[in-house]
Formats: sequence, structure tokens, C-alpha cells
Amino acid sequence: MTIRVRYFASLREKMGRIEDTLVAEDIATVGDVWRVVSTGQPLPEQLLCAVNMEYAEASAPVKDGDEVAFFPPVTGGAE
Amino acid sequence: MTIRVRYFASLREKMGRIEDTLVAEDIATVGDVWRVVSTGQPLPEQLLCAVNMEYAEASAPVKDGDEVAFFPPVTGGAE
Amino acid sequence: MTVILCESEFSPYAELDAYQQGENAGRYGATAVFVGTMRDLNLGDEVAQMTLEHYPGMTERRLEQIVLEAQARWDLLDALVIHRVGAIKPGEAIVLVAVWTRHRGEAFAACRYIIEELKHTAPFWKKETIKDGERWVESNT
Amino acid sequence: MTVILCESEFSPYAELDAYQQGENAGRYGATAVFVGTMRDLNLGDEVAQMTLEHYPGMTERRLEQIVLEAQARWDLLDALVIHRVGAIKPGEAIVLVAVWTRHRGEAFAACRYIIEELKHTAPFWKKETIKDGERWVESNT
Repeated sequence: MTIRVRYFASLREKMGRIEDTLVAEDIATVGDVWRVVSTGQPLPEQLLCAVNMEYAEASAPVKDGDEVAFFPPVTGGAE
Repeated sequence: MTIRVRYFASLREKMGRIEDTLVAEDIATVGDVWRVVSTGQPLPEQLLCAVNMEYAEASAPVKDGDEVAFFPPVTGGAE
Repeated sequence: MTVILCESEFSPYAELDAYQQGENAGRYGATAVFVGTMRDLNLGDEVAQMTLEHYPGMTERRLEQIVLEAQARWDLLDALVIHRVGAIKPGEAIVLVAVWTRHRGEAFAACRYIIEELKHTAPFWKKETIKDGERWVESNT
Repeated sequence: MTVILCESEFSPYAELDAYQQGENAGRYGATAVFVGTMRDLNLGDEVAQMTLEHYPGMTERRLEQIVLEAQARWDLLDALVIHRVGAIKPGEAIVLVAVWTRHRGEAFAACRYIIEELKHTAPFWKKETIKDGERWVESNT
């Protein structure tokens, strides 16, 4: 299956890229996606995840064609 | 002493006048002022009083030259 | 800090646009605004017009005191209060309260404080013109 | 109900003035507005500029969901949310939230709800330009 993986803000800079296209068969959850793109790192606790532009937990399932995003805590709005 | 007495809103209409000028010697409090202008009525509980444009109790003292106002509960602002 | 009584229709957002001074630019992070507008319905009756009576002199004094009280409780950089008096038609603004602060929590709190105090203590009285004639609005929600 | 992402400077009060439609005139009694403005100081440092990154698509979706959540909880007649993205200078508006309701309690509550939810869940990230370079704003007060 194919998964589009996107990164934002400080994570995007840390990853050194804005997105990955993952083609793999052994991926079941958001956590699996992270393990592949981070070459084996556990998902940092403060990192947020979204599947198809909705917030999701690391345990959320992913399927072919999904867009998965990882990003640091949000800081919009105003003080 | 001389006291200017002002009425507002529904009380003004009920009194049939916008103000009185009271010239009397036996007046010590806001309550006394009301008794004179209302010819002996007790001060209705919901009526508000001000002395020199500051809210005051019926027991508040008045002195020569003061402006005393009586009015119904206020209804400004918005819902 | 500015308090204005206004005898004819005013445009709250045009007033706000004109009021924002350069001197505080960059200092405030939060602006909370409340606008009260005349509705065409009250207590189940259509209201054609409203007349707002007030106590000239005491009104301004009370409004200024309320703004000072808010300033003593919160770190206000600026505040603007505009209140209509006289004849008002449905859809027209009755009152504008705006406060400028560094942070949003104090902006909401101070704005709410000013409108609540205004509503409960400023000497304004509403008289409505309905189909059957006129009536004083006696209760204050 | 309108949500707008805006890539260049906007004037919150001019937007509000233009937005108020005739169709609701007389129906709403209360408008609560919050404007968040960029400050020139953060964490003790002078900030020359800020860049607001976001997640196109998810941002609009999240903002629309927040407005719908507010609509489900309070009797909103209308709501307007405008949020800047891209480069922002001190003194410029970052966000506008406005709600129109019949009564003021629900206007304040809904406006506060929308800005808090936006701040904590909408995918925006701030990067500040300070004297020593750039930094991501990581905490969210």
C-alpha cells in the first residue's frame, strides 16, 4: 500500500523534508508509519498525528491511500 | 436648606414632573426627601436613589445644595 | 480610556477602526469587543422603536468608574465604551465595549465585567414602542 | 458561518463592517468579538516578524468543525473566523473570531470557546524572527 506522510514546523526541519511517500505492506497503524520514516525511533510523546487531516492516536489504523501527518504541538491563535 | 430632587423613567411619569426643588429644614436623609416629595409614602423597595450622582441608601445623609435622584431599576446595556 | 454617549446611530466597527491608535501597536495581544444591538422582538412582542432615557452626568460618571474598576482589576492597555441614548431602531447598536490587553484571558474578563456592571448600575432606562403603545422595560436580564 | 485563511494583512473591523448582513438585522442582540494581534515582545525578546505555518486542508477543516461544535452548543445566528498565515509583523491582526447571538451570555461563551479550541487544536505553528535568528514557539499558553 501507499501512504503519503507529511511533516510540519520544527519536525519538518528536523526531518529535513516536507513529506515521504511510503510504499510498504507491513504497516497497520500510525505508529508503524512513524517507525518506518524515522528508521526505528519510538514516536515522541509530544508529537501529534493526523490521518486524512483528522487527529489520530499512534494506534489508529492506516490503509492504502491515506495521508498521515506528524507535527509538534500547535501554536496558533493569540496569547 | 435647598435640595434638588430628580425623577427618571417610569417614576418621572408617575410623579408627573421631572424634578422638585425642596426648601425645608427638617430633612436629614434621602428617606426624608422621599417622604416630603411623595407626601408621606414609604420609599418603594425597588426604587433606587442617588445623592450627587452616586448611588446612596435611604439612610444616607443629605445637606444643603445636594442633588437627590430617585429612579426605577436600570435597564441599559444589552440582553 | 474613552467613554462616549451618542445621540445618533453609530457604526461600532468604524468607531473601533478609527479608535485604534498607533501608540499601543505591538503592545496589546488581545482585544475583546462586545456590541449590544437592538432586537426587533422582546417578551414576545415586535418592537418598532426604543427610547433610551438616562441621567446626564451620573451616566458618564458611572461609566468612567466602571472602566477604572476594570483597570484596577486587570492590566488594561486601553478601553472604549460607547452607549446610545435617545431613540433607537431595531438593528442599531446600543452599546459597544472594547478592551485592549496583553493576553486574551484578561481581555474577555474585563470586557464581560464592564458590560455586566454597565447593565446593572449605569442609569439607563429603556422604553419600547410596541403595537399597543409604549412600555418601560422593567426587568433586566 | 464563514472561515477565512488570509495570506496578507487584514483589517478586522473593516472585515466585520463588511460582513454584517442585513438578513440578521433585528434578530441578534449580542456580538462578541476577539482579535488577537501580534506583539513585539515574547518571552522577553523583541520579535521583528513571525511566520505562521499551517496544514492546508486540515486547518480549514478543523476551523469549520470548531464553529460547528460551537453552533451545536449555543444558539449562534452567525460566526466569522479569519486567521492569518505566512509572514506577520508586530501590530498586525493574527486572528479574528466574531459570533452573533440573541443574548450576551452565549456570545461571550461561544467566542471564548472558538478561540480556545482554535488555539489548542488548529494546525498552526509560529516561528519568530528575533535578534539572534529564528525560533519556533513551542509552548502554547
